[in-house]
Amino acid sequence: MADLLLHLNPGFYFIFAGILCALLPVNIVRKSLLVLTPVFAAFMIFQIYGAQEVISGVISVGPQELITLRIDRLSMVWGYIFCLAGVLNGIYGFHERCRITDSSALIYMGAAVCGVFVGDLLSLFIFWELAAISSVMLVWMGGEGAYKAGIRYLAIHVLSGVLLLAGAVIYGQSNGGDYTFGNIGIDAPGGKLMLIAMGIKCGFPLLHNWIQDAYPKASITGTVILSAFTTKLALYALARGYAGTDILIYIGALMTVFPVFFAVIENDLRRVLSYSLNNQLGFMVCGIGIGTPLAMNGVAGHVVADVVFKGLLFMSMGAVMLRTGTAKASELGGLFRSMPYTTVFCLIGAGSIAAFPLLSAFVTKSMIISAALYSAENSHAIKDWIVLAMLLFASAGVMEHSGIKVPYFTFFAHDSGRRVEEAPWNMLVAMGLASLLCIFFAFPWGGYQFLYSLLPYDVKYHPYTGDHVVFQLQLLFAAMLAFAFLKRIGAYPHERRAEILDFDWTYRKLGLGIVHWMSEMWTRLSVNISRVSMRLIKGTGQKFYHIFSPAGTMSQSTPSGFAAVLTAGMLVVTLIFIYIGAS
Amino acid sequence: MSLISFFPDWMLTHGAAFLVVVPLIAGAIAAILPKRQIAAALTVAVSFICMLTSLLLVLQIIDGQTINYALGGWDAPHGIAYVVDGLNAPILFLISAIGFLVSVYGMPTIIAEVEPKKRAPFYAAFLICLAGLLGMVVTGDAFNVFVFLEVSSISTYSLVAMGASRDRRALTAAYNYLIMGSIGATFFVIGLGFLYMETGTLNMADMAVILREMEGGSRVSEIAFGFIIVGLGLKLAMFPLHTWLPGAYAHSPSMVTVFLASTATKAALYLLLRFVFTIFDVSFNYVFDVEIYLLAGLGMVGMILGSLQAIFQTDIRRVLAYSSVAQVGYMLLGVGLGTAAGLTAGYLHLMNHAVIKGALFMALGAFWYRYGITRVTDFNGLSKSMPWTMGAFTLGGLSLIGVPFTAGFTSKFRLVEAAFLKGWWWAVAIIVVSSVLAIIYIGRLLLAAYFQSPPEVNGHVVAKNEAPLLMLIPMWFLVLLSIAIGINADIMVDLAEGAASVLLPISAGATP
Amino acid sequence: MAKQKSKMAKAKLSDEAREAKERVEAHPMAVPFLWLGRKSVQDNFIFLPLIGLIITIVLGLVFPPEHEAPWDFFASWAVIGFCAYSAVVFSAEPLFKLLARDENYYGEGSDNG
Amino acid sequence: MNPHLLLRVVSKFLIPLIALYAFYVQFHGDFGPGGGFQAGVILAASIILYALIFGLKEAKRAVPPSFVRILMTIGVLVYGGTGVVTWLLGGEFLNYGVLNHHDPAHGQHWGILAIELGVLITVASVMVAIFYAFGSRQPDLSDEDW
Repeated sequence: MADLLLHLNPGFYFIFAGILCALLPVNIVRKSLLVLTPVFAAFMIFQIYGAQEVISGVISVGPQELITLRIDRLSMVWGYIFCLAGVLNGIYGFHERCRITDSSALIYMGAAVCGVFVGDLLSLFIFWELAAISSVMLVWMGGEGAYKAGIRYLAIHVLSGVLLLAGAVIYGQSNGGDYTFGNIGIDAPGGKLMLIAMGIKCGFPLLHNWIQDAYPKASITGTVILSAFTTKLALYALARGYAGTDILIYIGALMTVFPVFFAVIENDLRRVLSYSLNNQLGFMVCGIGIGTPLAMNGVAGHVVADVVFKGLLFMSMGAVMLRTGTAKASELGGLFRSMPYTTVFCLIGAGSIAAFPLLSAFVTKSMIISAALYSAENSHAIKDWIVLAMLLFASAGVMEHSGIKVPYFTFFAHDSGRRVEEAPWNMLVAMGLASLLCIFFAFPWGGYQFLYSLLPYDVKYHPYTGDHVVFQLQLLFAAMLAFAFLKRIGAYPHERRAEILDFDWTYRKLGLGIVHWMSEMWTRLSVNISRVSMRLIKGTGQKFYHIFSPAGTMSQSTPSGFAAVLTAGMLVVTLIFIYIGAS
Repeated sequence: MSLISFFPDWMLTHGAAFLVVVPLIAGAIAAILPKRQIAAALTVAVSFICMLTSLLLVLQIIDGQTINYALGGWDAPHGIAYVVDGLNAPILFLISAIGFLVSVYGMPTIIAEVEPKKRAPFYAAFLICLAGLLGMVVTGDAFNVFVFLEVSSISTYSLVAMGASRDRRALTAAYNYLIMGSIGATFFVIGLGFLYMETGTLNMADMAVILREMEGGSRVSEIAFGFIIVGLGLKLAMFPLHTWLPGAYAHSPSMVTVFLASTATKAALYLLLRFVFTIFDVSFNYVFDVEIYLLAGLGMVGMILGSLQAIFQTDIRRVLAYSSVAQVGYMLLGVGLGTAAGLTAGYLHLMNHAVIKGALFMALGAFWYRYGITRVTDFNGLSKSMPWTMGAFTLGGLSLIGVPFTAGFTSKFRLVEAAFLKGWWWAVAIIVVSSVLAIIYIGRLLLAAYFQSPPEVNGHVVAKNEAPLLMLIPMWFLVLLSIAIGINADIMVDLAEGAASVLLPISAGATP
Repeated sequence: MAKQKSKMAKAKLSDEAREAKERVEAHPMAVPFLWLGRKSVQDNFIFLPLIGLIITIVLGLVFPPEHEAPWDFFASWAVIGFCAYSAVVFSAEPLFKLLARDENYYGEGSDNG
Repeated sequence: MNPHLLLRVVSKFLIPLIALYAFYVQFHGDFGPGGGFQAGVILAASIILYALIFGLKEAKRAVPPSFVRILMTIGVLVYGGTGVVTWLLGGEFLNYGVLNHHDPAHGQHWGILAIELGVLITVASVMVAIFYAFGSRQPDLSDEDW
């Protein structure tokens, strides 16, 4: 039995628990499942994974072998952080009484964990789609506006899954039926399709809109849960399959930059955080593109840090939303008076994402930037320096939208006059834990060393060198100074309510418009066609009816005489066949 | 086999003859029994005994054995031999098991559908029909086949005609059936005559050997083959020769409809297999030609046209009757494929279809029994007035369509697979189209039953009135069986593969 | 001069009055930090990053960068930070004009108020 | 004055002879041409002749339809019963050889006689039954018209 458990993908525990939750009417049991399952799964990962890569749980489906369990140093990091996020989310959602959220959240987490731990592309596809389908429930729990966003979300993710499957099949077939998920590379057959599939889930530029569309519309806990898994699963897939693919460097760099501009004008703070999420993903995609051990370590480490601090930020915004009912910057302000703990946690999160020394991103993001710097130093190519510059620009940008804008407009700024209660205890506990982790991961005496020991490659890197600390602080202080200065001279724009157009305009407005236009045209056209076509359809139907209906030619109770003749005819036909066959 | 040890030794040696003789004698006795109840009890008992006996036969042949029983102690080729092998044993079991279920099912319906005076003769005819069907499957003598074919057919004509007290049209249907059936039997016997002329023997195994020695024989055996194919085609309702079937199914008593739909055409199909593959051989050019073009082609035409006709019917029994024509098409396609996979699929579909159609017609009989429903429009709200029966009908209907986890799916899927293996893509397309048509004609009924409200009589919604337990139990047994096959078809597949291996022994070589 | 002083006093008074009012409403843990809401504090916040910046620029001379980018000089990161930040903020206005639409633009209603 | 007097007298004389001949054909069946089927038809012919001459009513009184129906069954039972007896004696179905355990040839004789008797009974009664069935229909023409 115990042996069996060692061959079981830990993600299945989540899925089992999720199915159980769907049936369980007892809230407290569901909540404990939500918290305990990740703990247990993490324990099982610890049990299964020694030091060597573990491959087991092979299931044969027809001619195909599905590897349902493969843990190595890369996937282990994702597995642990997903479990950790699961625990935090479980605590965070403790106050909520919603069976659908609980079960779909568990299944969704399970799909993500399974997806990370499977060893072949077909299984990956299964959990890829399962994650999409289960998570759309979380979007839909967000209420009215969420339905259509959920549909779009689902459509895009299913499309991603289909692309993945198509690519996987092409890839597997060209490999002689070997679907093992290893390094694929963009030049492999089907490689581009799969890259696009992962790109969709990762939020590549122009493919990113689902994040900003769906996440802000999901329920409060839903957003927090969503932020941790989907994109990280895609990152894992990229890291596994496309490490060192050059184009990812530029895509990643672009991804870090463009969300900054959207974030600054966006009013809905959860949307701001979604753009910020996109921007962080850019750093990691860029790191995967660089692909050196240091960069990959940076990616893995930054995934860990990002899940925690981005979760923390979403949590704090969720708490605000729970109490005030809105997450719009224009409606908020001065909340530090009512929610001091949340304020502190949010500030820690903001500091982490902005990479202040002693906070988590400082020790992880810097690995990616350093890797970019080293590769630029090695190649001396202009484009590599441009990439580095973009990353630095984006670091300042992060400071703008997540480091300053989110906490400032929520908790300080102009007092909105809202006096609300502090967040519920469970949210505070979850945020507190996340904050502690943010600090712990960057703790110079044992903290970051622990984090680094989990990372997939053995590379020595010291984040706390004097120059690093100093120049990072320089950057951040300069950014803060610019903020204060601009605020002072009144150049800093006011928050206004608006819908900001993004690339999704093409399908939400342009595409829809084209469809409307075409359907309009079609209606007009069909008015003219309809008479002809109706006559045609009616005619055909009637003809069928005449032939086949009970009174029709085919079904009239055939007179025996005719049937006898028919039989004779049949005999003739048969004999002709026989004659032809025999001669 | 531990199950065999439950049977007396005597049964092991005489089972093959016992299977035919018992219902025959019992039929004769039933004819003069004064009371319906006794006749009914006798029928149930006899069909149960037959079921056990045929089960025994199946158990005996399951490891590839063949049972030869020399009737009267005269050995084959001179005497009549009863031969049980992998091909006919499952059919024997199918016929006798359906016979048993139907006789249980019939206990209430007969009271409603047959005049009191005719009930005992009805049971007699039923038992003789059972004996005829069993005999025609079990016998290894070609002329004996004809005899039993006539025994079963003549009793069937009278069984159909006994629906007259329910619906006078049963008489014309029976008459039509009589004419057509006689033509079929005549064609068959003419073919046998030619074959006897060519080979000088009536024993099937002997014929097969002689025909192979002659490498297919002369024009005489070719003509014999043509007559036999057409004669059997008529009996099994091959597409253009199916005209007798809808009438016979639609107007006979429910019990007879169920029995006919599940067994009669299946026995004829068995004979077709026997003649095409073992007596003749697909290595003969003319046989191959007929098999691959005529049987498969007509099968596919039947699949489409039969389904189309089913869609436009207003009488529910006719819907299912035309669907049977279509389903026979599937089996013929399997036969026409001629590969081991195709034959396995066709044979599997034969058995599955018997189960499915049996369940469906049982449900229709129950609808008639309670509400006198014969028309599609009367289905409105049946799910509320007869939930259990409608449930059975629904599951059966899904199985007929071929929804996964039902018997219909397993056999259709195998058929598709076999067609793929052979490279007949268009056949796959036709299977799919036919299945879509099946969705339409079954879906039409289900929609009415589930989404319309029950009709009102005098301002009151008709009361819920479930079918009696004696009808529900056999019905649900078949339905659950079909689901069970859908979930795990191993036993059925084993049997079907056994049958296919009888038809295509490795030594004879598979068809190209 | 006096007028200005009285204005300042008035502002201070209103700050105090407001804080007194807030003290009743605010979360107990927030009470010691209510001064953060004062206008003077917010106005003078600018000195905090300024001082920090000066210190780090000085420290930057002590700890020279180990890996230099081609554009590096002694306060380059500060310049990058300041310029990048300002660029982002200044781009907001034209971008907003370009991209902002009514909240009901997609016809799906404004979510969560 | 009965118009069919002559017929009646002659047939009264002939009918027993016909019946007797039927049994001759039956028992001679295993030596010469003949057997149960022919014998049954001849026997039935005698009854049918009786019915033709003396009317269906009379014939039905002499040979009641219910009796005919039972005879049909009895014939089949005699046939089948022989087979069952051979079963019980340990042979195959209808293997008459076992009927006499001294000499199988004797057994064959007995068996075939029993079988033929069953056939005779069934065929004769079925013939009569068919005749009754057709004869019982209301005639379209009255007796005077033909």
